[in-house]
Amino acid sequence: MAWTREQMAERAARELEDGFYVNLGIGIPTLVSNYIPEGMSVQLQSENGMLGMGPFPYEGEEDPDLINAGKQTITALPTTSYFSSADSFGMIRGGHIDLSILGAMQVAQNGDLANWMIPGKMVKGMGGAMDLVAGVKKVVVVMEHVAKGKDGSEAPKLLKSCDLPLTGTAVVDMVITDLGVFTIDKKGEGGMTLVELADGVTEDEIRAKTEGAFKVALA
Amino acid sequence: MAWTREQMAERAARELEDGFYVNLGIGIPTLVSNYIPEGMSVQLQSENGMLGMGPFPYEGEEDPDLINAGKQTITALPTTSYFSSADSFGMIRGGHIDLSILGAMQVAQNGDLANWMIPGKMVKGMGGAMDLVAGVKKVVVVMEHVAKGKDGSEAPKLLKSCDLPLTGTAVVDMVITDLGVFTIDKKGEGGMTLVELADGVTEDEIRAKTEGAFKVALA
Amino acid sequence: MKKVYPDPTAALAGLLRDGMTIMAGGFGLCGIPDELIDAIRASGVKGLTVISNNAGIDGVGLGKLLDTRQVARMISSYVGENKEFARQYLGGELEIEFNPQGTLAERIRAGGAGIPAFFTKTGVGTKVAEGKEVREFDGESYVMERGLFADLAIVHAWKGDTEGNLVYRKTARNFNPMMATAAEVTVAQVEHLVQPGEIDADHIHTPGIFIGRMIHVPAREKRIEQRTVRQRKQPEAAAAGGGQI
Amino acid sequence: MKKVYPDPTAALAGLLRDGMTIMAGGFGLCGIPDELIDAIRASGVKGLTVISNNAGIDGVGLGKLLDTRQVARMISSYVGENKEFARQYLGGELEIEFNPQGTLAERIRAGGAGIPAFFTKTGVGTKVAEGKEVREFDGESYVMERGLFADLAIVHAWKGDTEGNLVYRKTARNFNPMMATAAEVTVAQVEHLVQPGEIDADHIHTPGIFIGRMIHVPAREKRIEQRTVRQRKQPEAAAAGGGQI
Repeated sequence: MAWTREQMAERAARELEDGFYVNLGIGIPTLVSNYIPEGMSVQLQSENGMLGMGPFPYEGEEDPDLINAGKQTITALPTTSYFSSADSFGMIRGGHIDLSILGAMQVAQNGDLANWMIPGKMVKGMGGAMDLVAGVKKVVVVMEHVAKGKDGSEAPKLLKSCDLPLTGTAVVDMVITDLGVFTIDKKGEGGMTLVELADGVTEDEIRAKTEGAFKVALA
Repeated sequence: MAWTREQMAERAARELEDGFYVNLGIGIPTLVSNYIPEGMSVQLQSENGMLGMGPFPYEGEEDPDLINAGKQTITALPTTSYFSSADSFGMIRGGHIDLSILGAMQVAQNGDLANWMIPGKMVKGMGGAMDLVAGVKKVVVVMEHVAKGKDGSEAPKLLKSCDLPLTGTAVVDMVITDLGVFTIDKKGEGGMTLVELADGVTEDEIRAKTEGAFKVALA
Repeated sequence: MKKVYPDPTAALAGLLRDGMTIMAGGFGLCGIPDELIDAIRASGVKGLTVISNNAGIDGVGLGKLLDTRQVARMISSYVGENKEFARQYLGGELEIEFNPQGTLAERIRAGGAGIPAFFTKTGVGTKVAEGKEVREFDGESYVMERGLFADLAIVHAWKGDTEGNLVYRKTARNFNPMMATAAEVTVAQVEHLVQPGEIDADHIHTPGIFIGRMIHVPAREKRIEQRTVRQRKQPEAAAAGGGQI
Repeated sequence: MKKVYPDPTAALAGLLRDGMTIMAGGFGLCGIPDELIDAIRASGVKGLTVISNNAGIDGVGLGKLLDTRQVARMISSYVGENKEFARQYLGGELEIEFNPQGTLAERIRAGGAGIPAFFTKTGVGTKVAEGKEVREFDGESYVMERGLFADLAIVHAWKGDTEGNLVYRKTARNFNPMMATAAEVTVAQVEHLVQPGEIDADHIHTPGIFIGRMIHVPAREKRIEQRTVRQRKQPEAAAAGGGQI
């Protein structure tokens, strides 16, 4: 049995540490905030200019001046601070954010990441993704292990090298998929390592669905 | 009769315009604020992080957290804003200050300025002077026309080229001395022009006390 | 030296010309200078280069200038929510230069602070770095990016005094403070206009020196792009989110 | 995750080592982290490189670390008011690197914001540009300056909450906000320690992310370097002044 979206988020939450400042992308990464352990202090950054992001507002209490980077209405916490976009990305680029958890279209075995454009399709822009992966101390990708086509075909997303335009080169430290967890030695020569299997998933299944080379070091 | 310090400051004040944001150096330039015409809005910037500088405080009302760039206690005005040194020099370097009035040791006919160190003497540092002359829209120097030695000798300060280490190259727009006023075409080839004489001062006297070449275009 | 103008049209009088470059503050529909955008639309000025993180949505914010084809070129980081934008772009009527959001913010900040160029890690090895100088510092590669400076910046603030000192509110701050510094003339619209001295000098986000003209825009309904809420009975759902993918 | 420490010595425990680089906030004696300087002096750590706009005065501020010869090198813009500094400098015991004040501020801001280098007009054609790359952009010459990042930054704030969110007061802000961002660890001393939520989130100058440790230093008398006043009977004398000559 592969992991559900919730299980992937729960697994990603185990990368959190007390006192961490974290930026979460939209989709599964957003769910990670539901699994912050009780008593652990984790402050969420929103790159449009906020640190200390709270939950969605109660209906009727939405504030148009208070949104996250996904443009959703949110709330503040007692710890919240606001700042400009320049200061926000100074924080990101300067390496002050401990962890970024985000989605991806493709990840290469050396840590290259592609998640912003598909040639031939309308390009919406990279938003803050390139800044986040270049600047944040640790980058964790959470994604489906394979891309499913409309015809039921499956294409691997963990590749030898990305064929989509890159968001960043050698930026990913960890990949959590529905099938397992990989670490990537992005600064060194260590390559990609499979370190965990989802419940009931075999190494063979992962091998069949992964193009990129990887070592195995299961705990 | 050469101009007094007060007359030099008064002359410099005629370079002010309504709505100007101005940075004044210490010494004679400081006196310029006494000659801001009634009804003219001029905001003084202090490069340590303040816009809208007020007068000295009344005795007993000094605030150690409120000083100017000369480290003197000052006061705020209703228009005052405070900001960081980075923002302050962003303002200066970005060309947002209209006018800087400052002292000098030497000025060359092309607008070069020297006012921060004398080789062989203890160097105190340039402070914000290099940033101001490089960044402010219009730079006016107010200084004695000649440097008087202890032995009574006189050395010209308006030179063909400065022999002291420079604060900036081609940065001075106007020089007001006790003997007269010069404009400098710092961006072009127009050189230095004598445009005003102090009361009772002759062109010949200025010529005798000036090393730099200048044209004459008295009003 | 009066900075306060009676209405948006008066505040923009003499500042608009075809082919000019305009910076517009805001992130999504949050903190956008919408009244000033309306006046630019009404002026009919065209061939504009617009620097703004997003391009509004159809018929709202900068979307209004797209509807009338007044924009020839955008410099943005993300334009996802605009069908008219997509139509003009795919039809070759509109040029777009995508900048990473942090690079865009820093380029604007640099332009306002007299920095013609700087180096950043962001985008190294990607399309963003193509044709740009890449240089190593202390063993890491960085790409050189240029400062941005516009003919006109339009910004939205929560509160402003007549001297032009501005305070922004919550995440409506975003790109507004840097843009205010990075144009020949900056025009601000403020929800609350007060007298000098009514804003604590330590709370001012944008000093008045950067504001050439301003208008008072008493509160009107602000649009929300993604209304997300939680139910009162449920346990608290968290609300993180990121603009990237 | 507790950021608040009981005293300066505890807050600096484990952070100090010989030969390290320390940034110290303040302009003159205004906004200096004096209690933390005292603790550094008491620690006896030596061979320090200190990045600070000024060097204090004799026996006050950084002057205290000069008296004990703990400083090997200073990066500053102006050191005019310190006799012990002059003595050590002229005697070759102390190295000094002078930076234009704005370049120093920007180098620190760049270091904190992940910018390894930037270009500025300041100092082109002067001693400051010697040995550095000078490049033309749009017909003007600029010199390349590098970002600065320290092992430790010590800053002084007016108010701080236990999350590390800081507010500075008046011109005591100066170099403190940039320095808070530009070191491996930043330790802040705050005059007023409050709980999260007690500072309006729009008024925070330094978000808590930048502050690793903090101490509460209830008000003590602050030194004034140049006490200048006006008499009540006189007409108002103006008080402009500049650090340059």
